[in-house]
Amino acid sequence: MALRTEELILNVGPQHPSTHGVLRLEVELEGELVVKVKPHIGYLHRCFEKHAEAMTYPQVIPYTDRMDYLASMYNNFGYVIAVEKLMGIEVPERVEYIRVIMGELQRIASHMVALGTYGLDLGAFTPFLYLFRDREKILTMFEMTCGARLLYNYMWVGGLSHDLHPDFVRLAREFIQYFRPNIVELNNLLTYNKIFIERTAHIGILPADTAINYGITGPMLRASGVNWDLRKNDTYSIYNRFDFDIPVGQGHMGTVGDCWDRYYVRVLEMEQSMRILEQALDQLPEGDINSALPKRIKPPVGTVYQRVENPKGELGYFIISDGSLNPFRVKVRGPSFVNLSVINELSRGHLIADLIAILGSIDIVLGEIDR
Amino acid sequence: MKQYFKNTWEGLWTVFVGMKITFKHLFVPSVTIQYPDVKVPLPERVRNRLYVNMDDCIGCDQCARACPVECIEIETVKSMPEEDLGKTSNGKKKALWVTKFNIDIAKCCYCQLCVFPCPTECIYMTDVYEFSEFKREDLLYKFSTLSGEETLQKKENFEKFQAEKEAQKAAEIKAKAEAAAKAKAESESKPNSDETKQSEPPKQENS
Amino acid sequence: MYNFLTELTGNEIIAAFISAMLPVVFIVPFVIFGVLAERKVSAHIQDRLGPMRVGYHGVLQTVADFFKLIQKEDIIAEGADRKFFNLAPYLVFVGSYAVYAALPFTSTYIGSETDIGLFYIIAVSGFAVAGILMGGWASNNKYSLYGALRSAAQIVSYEIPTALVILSMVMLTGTLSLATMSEMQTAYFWNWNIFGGAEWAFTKLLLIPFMFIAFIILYISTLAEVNRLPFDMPEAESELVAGYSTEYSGMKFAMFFLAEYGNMFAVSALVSVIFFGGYQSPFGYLGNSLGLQWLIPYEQLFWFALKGILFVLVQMWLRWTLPRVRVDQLMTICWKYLIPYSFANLIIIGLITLL
Amino acid sequence: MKKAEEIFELIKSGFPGVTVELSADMPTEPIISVDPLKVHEICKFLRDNEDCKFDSLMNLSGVDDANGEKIKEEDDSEIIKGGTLSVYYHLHSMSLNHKITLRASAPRENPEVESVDNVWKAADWHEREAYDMCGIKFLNHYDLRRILMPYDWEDGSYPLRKDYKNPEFYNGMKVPY
Repeated sequence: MALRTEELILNVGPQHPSTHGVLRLEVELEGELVVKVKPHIGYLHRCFEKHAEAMTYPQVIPYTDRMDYLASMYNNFGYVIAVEKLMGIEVPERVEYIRVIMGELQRIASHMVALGTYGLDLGAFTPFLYLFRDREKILTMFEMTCGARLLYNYMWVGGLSHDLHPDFVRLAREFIQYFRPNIVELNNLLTYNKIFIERTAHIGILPADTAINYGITGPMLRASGVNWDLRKNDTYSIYNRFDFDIPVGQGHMGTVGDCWDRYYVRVLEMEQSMRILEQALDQLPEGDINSALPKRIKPPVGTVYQRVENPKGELGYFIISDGSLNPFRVKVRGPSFVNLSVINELSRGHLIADLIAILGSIDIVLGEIDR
Repeated sequence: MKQYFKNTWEGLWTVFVGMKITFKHLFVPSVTIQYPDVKVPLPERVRNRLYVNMDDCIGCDQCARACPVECIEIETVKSMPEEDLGKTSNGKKKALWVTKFNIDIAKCCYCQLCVFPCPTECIYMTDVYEFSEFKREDLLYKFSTLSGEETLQKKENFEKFQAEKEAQKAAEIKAKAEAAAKAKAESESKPNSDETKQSEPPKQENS
Repeated sequence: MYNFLTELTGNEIIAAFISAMLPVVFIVPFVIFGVLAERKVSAHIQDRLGPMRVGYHGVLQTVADFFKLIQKEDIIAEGADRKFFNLAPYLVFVGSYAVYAALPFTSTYIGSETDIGLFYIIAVSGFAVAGILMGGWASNNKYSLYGALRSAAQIVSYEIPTALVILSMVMLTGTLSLATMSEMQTAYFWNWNIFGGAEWAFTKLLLIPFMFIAFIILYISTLAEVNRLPFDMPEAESELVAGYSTEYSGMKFAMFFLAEYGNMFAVSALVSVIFFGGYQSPFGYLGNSLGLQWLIPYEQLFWFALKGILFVLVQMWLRWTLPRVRVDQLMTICWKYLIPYSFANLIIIGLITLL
Repeated sequence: MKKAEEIFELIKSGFPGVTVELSADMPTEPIISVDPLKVHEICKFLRDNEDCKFDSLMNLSGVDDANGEKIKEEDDSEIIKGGTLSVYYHLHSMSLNHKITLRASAPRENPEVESVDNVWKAADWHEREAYDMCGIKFLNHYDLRRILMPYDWEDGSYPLRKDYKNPEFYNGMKVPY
């Protein structure tokens, strides 16, 4: 009689060192091979959308901070331009520039966490702390400007909560000077490390058509070789004024759309963000930041879907207004939420260790998946 | 075969490159600090624990309405006309006794939305960030300067005042009505009175 | 040492006991130092400070941690197999401790002056697998089981390149005794095996590159045998939480820790004995030049500990530099890279020694 | 690049018997209302048609329109009877770079909408979320479970409906805690 065998079901999470929060992956394993991954989410559900219906428009902003808490600035950004579009507000130049500067700094900070924790997932502890050390500088700049390090509530509908700190421009320039060599160091320490390449190249390959069908966006989509960046392709704010490239996965070390590409696209994006930053800092106009602040935020009846290029992908706000002070419905299309849904497709047939590598390369933030 | 040796070489070489970088960092001064002994200087815009300067508060309730998490609770009682509450530092006249101004710091999300609407700039965020407590109740900060008895007294006063006022009003109305009735009676008694003049019916006031 | 003690006390059991206890006197302070060193090294590599509170620059941190671990509740999961669960940490520690019996700390102290020390070490270092497997199985936790199975596969595989390199060294030196091997590399550092051994011949120059290759192979495979990153598959914390020690707490967890650090030093000492002269000083002894013969063993102990600790520090340095390999790559490195290289090296060294 | 009007005409000519409506009076984006039981076909058409090529679903949101009759209960809470629940589809074409918003409204008492998860895989989780939050049932969805709320959340209790009431107890715990 043949020995009866069956798949081993392993619960990775909700408490697990590398699920980046409280995510539970129900993994069916055949030895160490992954047969099926079934993600269970919702452990961090904080009823953002229900809350938003009971809040006035400005009161929603602090809640948006708490979704993708590693990219709060960009969450604010998306929300305020959605409401501005609904109300038809034109914001002053200076505000637009400051928003872009903050957004790009936030993108660098978010990518730092993504890259650092990715190294951590693969066992390299040191790059993680180097990146956190540098991220601290960005957070200090944010703190100087708006007083908070993580949850900013900085961008308001029609303006900003504070003008830039007088030292900000100098510090931002210094940061760019300081951080460029550190990217090289990171590349030498981690990106081009043979073990790291072996762990990530040819792993979790995401073909472009699958990526589009799954609605994957952001660095993950670009790593699959699709030249798609909302900052260029569906431009918002003043991104059309800047000269920057969209890094696309080339498959340098393996196949296009593997984990290494997803990692490396983020490294290159930090460089591009610094280019935007430099231009924005050079062109930064003077002016009053509060001139377009509306007295009362009461948008007309209507719907709006505004999407922005969050560090993790397309962050969309679908707002229905019924003409009152509170939004009738706010639906958030979180990039991590959509990106995570592809994990079963990516990790089937790989090893357990690859599952961790793939999960890390998606760069999820559970605060935004569960909202 | 060539790939094989290349792999071996790359494997060793990139390890050495990495080791060189980490070795250099052994001698870089550390960026962390000894926190409770050494503290990072905070920028002036820093957003930490809320503070309310009650001398300036006029009890307008705007901060409580702006708060997205409803952590501010304000109760006010109108002052007596003879009481002078003084003025705020920017010249606004105070007209309300703030009998209750509680901020539940445990709920506070440090968004600073309450700070901007304040007309007298009396609520603001300080740079105090070490205020952990063992009990959640201890994080309920009571800013009102009035004691419980005083509050009661003020309320009583106001109620009394209100009642008096109302009584006065009622009396006035009554007097008016009586006067009107009298006038009517008088007018009726006079044969050549103005026909267009109409007397109001006495109002029923329930207080 | 054992003979000396037998004469001193006149009782074989007491002599054996004292003789066996001596490494503990070394291991426990070493582990206390090692854990602190790991934390300090990692901290400074990462631009941090590391433990700073207990004692000057946190030197007593591990002692404090030790007391904390003693006080901790000993949790045994309900589904665990209690007997084996309790036994496993001690077995693992026994495996790492037994290695010390054959290590020549000085020319006068060696736990057991056996002639087949190398052979014994290879045999005994596999002993830890039993403990790890037992702990992983008895924990009744899927993560622990995975860790244990990985560990078994890993340690057994990496025995082979280790054995092959040792074989080539045995061929060169003609002895299996570690004491003899250390004795052969006496006087100055150019007599060490890594520089081709003590014999002056043109083969010595030829041997040097192959000795380096042998050294690297041995170092990598010992790294894998003690489950250090980049080969820490059994406890890969980002995949398997803590591997086979997931369910352990308190003192039993400390036993695993003790065994790990004990093992780290043991393999480092082995490497230093085989290639770097063991307890031999690189440039003569102070005792000789001063005419103080009693000083020499202490100097030897110093050099032995220094070399061992140096290699332990390199292990730590590697750990905080590299990412972790995957479990199949671990096997690839062993079977497709290390074993062929060590075979080729074995043949070449054999040919050179024939010359 | 096609405008919403043109796409509307395309759908209208492609599906003669199906009710489609265009409401272009919204300030920011025109919305095409479609029959909830024909959504799958229309979406497939929109994806595969050469002139549309809507290859990606940006967003799918379930909305409680709250346009029914509001009935006051004794405890001052409201219950909504009648009216519709809607699903909004935001489609986008990567190759042609145009966007369109579809709306499928289903009656509140029996909100059934066809699933589009085999047209765009992205719809899978969004539909589960719309089911979880608004209680819209997606026909032919292969795995319609709750996604954000716990699996043992009370049946028929959908948090994003406007007349949602917190349960008093959840698994023996008092709500709100």
